[in-house]
Amino acid sequence: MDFFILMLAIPLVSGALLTVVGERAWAPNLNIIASLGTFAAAAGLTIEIVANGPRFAFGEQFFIDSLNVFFVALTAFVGLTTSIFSGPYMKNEREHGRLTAPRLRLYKGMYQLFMFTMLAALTTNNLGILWVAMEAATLTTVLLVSLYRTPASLEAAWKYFILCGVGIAQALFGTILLYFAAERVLGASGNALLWTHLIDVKGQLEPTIMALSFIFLLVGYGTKVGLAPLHNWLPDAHAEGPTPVSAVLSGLLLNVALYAILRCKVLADGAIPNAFAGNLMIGFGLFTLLVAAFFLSRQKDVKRMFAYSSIEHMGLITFAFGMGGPVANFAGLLHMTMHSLTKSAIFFAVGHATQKTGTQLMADIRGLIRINPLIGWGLMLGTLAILGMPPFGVFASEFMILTHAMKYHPWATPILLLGLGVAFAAIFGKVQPMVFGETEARRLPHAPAITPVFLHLGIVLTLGLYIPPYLTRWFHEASRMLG
Amino acid sequence: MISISGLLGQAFAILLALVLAPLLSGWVGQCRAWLQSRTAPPLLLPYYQLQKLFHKDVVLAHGASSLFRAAPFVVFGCMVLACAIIPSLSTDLPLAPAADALALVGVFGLARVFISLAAMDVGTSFGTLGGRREMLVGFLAEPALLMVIFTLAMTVQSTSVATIVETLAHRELVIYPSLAFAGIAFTFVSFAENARVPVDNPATHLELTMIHEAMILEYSGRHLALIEWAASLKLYAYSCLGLALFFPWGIAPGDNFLALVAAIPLLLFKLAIGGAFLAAIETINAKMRIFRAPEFLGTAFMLAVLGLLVRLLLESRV
Amino acid sequence: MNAAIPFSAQLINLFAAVILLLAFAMLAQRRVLALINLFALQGLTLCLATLVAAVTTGQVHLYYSAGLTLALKVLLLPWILYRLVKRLNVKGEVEALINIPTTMLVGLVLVMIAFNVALPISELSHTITRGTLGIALAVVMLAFLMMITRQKAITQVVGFLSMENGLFLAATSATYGMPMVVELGIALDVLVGVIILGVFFFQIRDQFDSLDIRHMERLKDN
Amino acid sequence: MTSLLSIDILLTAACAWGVVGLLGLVAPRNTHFISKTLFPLGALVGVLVGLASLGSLGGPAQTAVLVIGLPDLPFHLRLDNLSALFAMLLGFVAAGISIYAAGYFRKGEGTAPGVLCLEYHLFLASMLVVLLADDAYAFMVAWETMALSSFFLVTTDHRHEEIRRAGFLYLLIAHIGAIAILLSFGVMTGGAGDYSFAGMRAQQLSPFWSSAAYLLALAGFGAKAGLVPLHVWLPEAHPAAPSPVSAMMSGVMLKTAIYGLLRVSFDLVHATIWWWGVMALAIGLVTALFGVLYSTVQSDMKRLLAYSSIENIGLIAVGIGLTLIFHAYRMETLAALAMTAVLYHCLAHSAFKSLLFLCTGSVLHATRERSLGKLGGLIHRMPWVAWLALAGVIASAGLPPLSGFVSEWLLLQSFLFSPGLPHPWLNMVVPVAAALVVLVAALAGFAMVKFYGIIFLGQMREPGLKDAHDAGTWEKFGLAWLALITLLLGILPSTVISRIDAATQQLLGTGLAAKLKEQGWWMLAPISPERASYEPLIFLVTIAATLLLGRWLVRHLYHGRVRRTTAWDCGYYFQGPRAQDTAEGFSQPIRRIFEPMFRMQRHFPTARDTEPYYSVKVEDHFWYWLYLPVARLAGRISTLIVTLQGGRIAVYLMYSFITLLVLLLVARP
Repeated sequence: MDFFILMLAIPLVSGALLTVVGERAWAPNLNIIASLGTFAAAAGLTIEIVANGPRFAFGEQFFIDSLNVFFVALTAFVGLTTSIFSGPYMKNEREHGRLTAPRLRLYKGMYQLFMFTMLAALTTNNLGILWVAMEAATLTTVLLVSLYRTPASLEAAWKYFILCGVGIAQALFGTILLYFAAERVLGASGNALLWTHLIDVKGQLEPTIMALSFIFLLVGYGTKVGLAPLHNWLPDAHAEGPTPVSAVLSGLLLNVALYAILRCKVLADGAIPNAFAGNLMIGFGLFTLLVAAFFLSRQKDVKRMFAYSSIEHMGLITFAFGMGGPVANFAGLLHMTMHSLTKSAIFFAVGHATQKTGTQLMADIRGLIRINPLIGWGLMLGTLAILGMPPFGVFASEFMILTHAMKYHPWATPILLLGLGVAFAAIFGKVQPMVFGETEARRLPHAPAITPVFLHLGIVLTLGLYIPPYLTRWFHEASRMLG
Repeated sequence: MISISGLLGQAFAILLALVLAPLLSGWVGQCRAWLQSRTAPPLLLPYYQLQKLFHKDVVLAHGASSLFRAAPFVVFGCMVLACAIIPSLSTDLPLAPAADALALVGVFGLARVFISLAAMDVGTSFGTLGGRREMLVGFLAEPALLMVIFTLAMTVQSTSVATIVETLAHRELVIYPSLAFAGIAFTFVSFAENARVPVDNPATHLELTMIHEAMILEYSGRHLALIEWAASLKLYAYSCLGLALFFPWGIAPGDNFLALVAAIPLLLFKLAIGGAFLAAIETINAKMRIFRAPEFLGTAFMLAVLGLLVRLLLESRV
Repeated sequence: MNAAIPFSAQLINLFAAVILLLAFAMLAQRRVLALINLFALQGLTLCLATLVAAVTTGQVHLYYSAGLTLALKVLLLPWILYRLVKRLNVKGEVEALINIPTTMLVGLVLVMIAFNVALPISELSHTITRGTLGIALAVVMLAFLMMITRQKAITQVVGFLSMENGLFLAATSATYGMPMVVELGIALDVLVGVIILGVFFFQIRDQFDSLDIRHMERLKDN
Repeated sequence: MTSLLSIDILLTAACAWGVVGLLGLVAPRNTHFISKTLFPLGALVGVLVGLASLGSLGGPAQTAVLVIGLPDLPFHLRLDNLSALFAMLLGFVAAGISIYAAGYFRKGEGTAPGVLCLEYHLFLASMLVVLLADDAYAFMVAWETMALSSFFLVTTDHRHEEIRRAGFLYLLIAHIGAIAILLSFGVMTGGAGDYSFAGMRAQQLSPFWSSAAYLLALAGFGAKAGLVPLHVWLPEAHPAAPSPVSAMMSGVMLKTAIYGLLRVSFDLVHATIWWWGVMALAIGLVTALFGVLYSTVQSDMKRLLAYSSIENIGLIAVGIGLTLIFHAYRMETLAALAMTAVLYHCLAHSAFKSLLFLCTGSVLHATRERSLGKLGGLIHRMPWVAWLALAGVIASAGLPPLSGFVSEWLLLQSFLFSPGLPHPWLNMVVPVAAALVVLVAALAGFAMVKFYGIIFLGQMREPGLKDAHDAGTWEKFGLAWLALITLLLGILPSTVISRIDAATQQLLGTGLAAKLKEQGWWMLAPISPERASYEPLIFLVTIAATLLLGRWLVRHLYHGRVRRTTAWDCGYYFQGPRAQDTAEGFSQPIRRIFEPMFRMQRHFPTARDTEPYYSVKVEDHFWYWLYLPVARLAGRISTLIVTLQGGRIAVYLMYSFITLLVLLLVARP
């Protein structure tokens, strides 16, 4: 069977299934098995692509090349670990009475559907379908964010829906304009939104239209990435949704949205002179980084704080891709990987921590290392990793971004470093007392799943010290595609 | 390299120091008494005292540790070494390379640290008070002393005391204004370092003014004897250093036996003058408050720096 | 616009102008039900415009597109919204954050901006409907403005949907519609979105006793 | 062949440390296994590192490229003489500290022993890699790993709020420093994008960019070393850490910062500009003076030592500044003299400061007390620790014949021969700087007398001190090892300098070894015996001979009778421990004389107080002048920025809208 079809079919089918049976005792296992299947299919697909090069599926509607297969693998992997994590987490939530059986059904079903939409968004060749999938991802996650049905979670979900809906609408306008530009070259056939066709004619696309289109696309998808000042939905949604959802929002959804921008940027770069798209992204990236960094120090809620940290990193990545060129793109891709893995690991640890202490307020969380050393260390190491401490991999990519910036945009370096420094002070100053110190312990009915945390951190650590050659080749190929 | 005569000269210099040091103290005491119209104690009083103290039992406080008992010997050893490397009669001293002027300051520092520690050892109020005041004087005096040495060392391009003295003693007569500044500064420092009025008064037992005496209150018997002897050695060493640096005439250049013999009376003469001068200064000055001491030594430091600058300004091409 | 414009294009331009007018009307409208009616009317106009374009160009999928618009934006969505308003018992006037005249003035400025932005692009278009791109952009912006100024959750949704209308108009006017698969996907998303929103309204009312979004200002950092 | 092996040995040693650390995780609660097997093993590796580096000193540089690292920038390693010198320091000092730690770490002190063992050995390994790193990435990875592992070590006892705060401050400043270092590397690549050190050496930067690189390096490494004004973490972190860790940080980690500064200023950047030296000199002087003054007024024994470390780092910076000045004017012999002083002081300070910190560890274990005001008289209960500490104290006070004096002597010698600089201003200022250096040295003596006198001498200030016990065997061994190093460094300067001269030669092209070979091994006369010489061995022998002869003579001629009674103290009746000086009282003259240097809060008792007391609190000016304003500024900006997230969805939409409009109106390709 085709790995690709399998990869899309498993989450779709299991999502539908879990919507019906999601409250059963074995449902978490089904969720994990489905995610495992998706991951296996994604892995198979990855091997296939690495071995045989890019391929199409469903006619030309889907296209998998080394750029998106990398995101696919990452998405499937984090999806798998998150499902592992969410098993005991959700059981504990249910024991605490925060969730009912229908909600669990909704959660598991939507979780798989969300995976489906993301995988579809990543693999589609059609920029229109990309838009559709992104919107669908928003819809599924809106339901996930509002899972607790508390006033706060409803407010967050509402803001998320409206802001991202509006944002996405702008992206649609951008897509229409793109189609408009492409149609003049490719004719009114259905091919005019196919990326593989567009990339061949990108030099002939009308720059004026493309510039306008890219602005709309950037603002639109940028809302979803969390670029300041379009980021306002992000901290709310992260803080108020269940932690597994925060993990996938931060770890995956932001990536997918950024991926959408990247695809468009390649076209825009081909059409518009003077690195117009890149400069816009550099500007957004730096602004986002700075704004998020200063937000960090005022946070009281732990998930909210890490949400801002995600914004900060998205800013950094956007900046990296804005610079362009093989090295910066490589660094950007690496940073996306590292950020996904690390941030989701952090959210896993935070999830268990908040369950143990029964609060998300950082001032009330103390001495995690004494409650459960593994959670404590997981959070501490994860935090240090996300702050760019070597030998974790985040440092590797930050090092590359910084050094590249020093070479080509020296003026930006102090801003970057200011942002990173402020973020360091803010986050570390708050996490340290949470992890260390005295506390009274509380036992949870279901033992937490620690494996995903350390699995992620282990990968991040390894990649910080050693990036295997095949991974390097793969990254290089992907960054070449980004130009 | 090291000649027999050199070794003999070295041994003689040490012996001379050991013998002359109490005498110098006695002489200063006598001069002071004369100047203050008192009946003078005998010139040999310090020797009698040493003899008496050595005979006496050591009375140790209960809290005294082994460091307390070791300190007098260490201090005495330091002072002997200091006397050994300061040219008093001759500059041909085999021990001289062991310590140059900087190390000489280090020797005094080592002695000071040990005696201060010993002062703190028994744990009395006066002991710690003395120890801290001694260190206070020390850290103020040391930079000034070093600046004096710097001034001279720059003139001669050497920090070896023997070389400095040799060069200064055997040059044609050139007036170095810097030396005047350095000389005054050195005098100031010497007063402070040797527990003399106006910084300290070795004859007082008044609690508010004691420095040196406060430190050695708990000592008795042979320990006290060694410390007193070491103190007089220190005075001797400073006197010889001052004389050698600022009035170096007559110090024998090498293994010239005749010159060496001739140097002895000259040294005695210079020491006598120096002692009288010291007593005179002590008489016409009043003991200062302890917190005036920084000003006093600060002045010394400023003078030394001025000397240095004057040297740089006026004499750099000499 | 010179006299060489064919009749069909004039017709489409007319419809586009009506859509813009309706957008302004929505911006000025205080009552919820009237707002929904205006929205349905806007959808109808859009449908007619698409139909004219379909007839003129003979492109089949524009017929489907028109049908889809009719079904979704003229019938289904207004009906759902209407039901929601009844069920949720949304009463009274819609309060705006900024008063209506000011909003209108801002709207005017936006239209100018939109026209100016769209101008260089319109000139590149070879479709008969190219002039309407500026109008489409203006409609999108006016809808945006409406979402900003209105305080009821339901009016924000209407604004959102009106924005979709603008987008649709843009797609039609600039390119004679997107590929069919994309349009279907968009339609599905919008439908699902509105259904989810409908569910949301009930939950919001349960939790906040109101659909006023001013109650939803608790998540903040300052 | 042996020289070829050294870098491999060191690399293996780094791995071995890592493995030893990981073994700690096998049985994280098995204190006996960890302390009695793993730490001695680590010490053994340390000796190995020391010997291998010693062996490779003077040999040709060895390089290695590892498979790990970034795709385009694998880890480059290089063992040259400078690295070897510092690796030797690391190895030998670490050996002593590890042996001591084998007896020190016990159950129930915060972090599990196994984790502690991992952190400790990672710390060692990362320091070694810092010294070997030959490209910016490897350096930064090792550098930050070092910071991290030491941070965790500092916060071993993380249950205390102030320890956590100390750790945070430490890591924050370390991180800011690391950022500056990274920037410095970036500048040094000169836009060529080659981040290996070889690539940086190949760059010919303009004076402006050279200066930028140097200043950034000075800031970055200065933050780690504790140069003013980036020193504030040091007096917080050192007392917070367990004593072996304080010893390691103060003794070795600060030196890695010096290593980095030397590496950048003399190896990677080619140009040398005279004002670099003046800058280092000035900062060093301020640091030294600041450190020593604050050291004298502390009443916590580990804080006192921490400030003393600041002072020593300041002196080292003074030496570096002097070297730079001489180097800039091509006065290579003098530069070599100053450089030797720098390197020697690094070695000396490592040994004696670790020794002192370990002694405080033993005191802490025996008494559970860090405050000087509650100690005293421990020489009676802990004679081993007390006498070994005396070696450290004398060395730290810069007194002959121990190690501290040698480096100070060398430093002063290089000051002394500074006239002849072709710059009149420098000619005037440099000797005055020398006077300040002397003042610092003398004040260090004051601080050390206070430290030693109050802890070990006098009467016990608390009754509980009677139960204090001496250090255990492992601890004694570790202390003795470091004391031995201190002694050897003190009495064999010529031998040591002829070994470490290879590093000087590498950095400056000239050294002192040739001159020293002309004289005997016992004599230190870097320029010529006529100009300056120092023979510590003879010095020591003379004093010892006088001492023993005097003692023998006194006993022989008179008697050795001793009687014990109560102290005399001018006949005062009350002689309890409260009559002694307190730690605050001892430093009162300093506070008074240097009053403007301190920020003091004093409380004086009045006649009407029912419970009269006196208290004095000395705070750091820099905290109020620099750190708090920066924190306040960041706070203000945050306050401004968080208004973006005001909670109103309409406003959020407006942001989005305005962004769009602005882009539409402004952005043009």
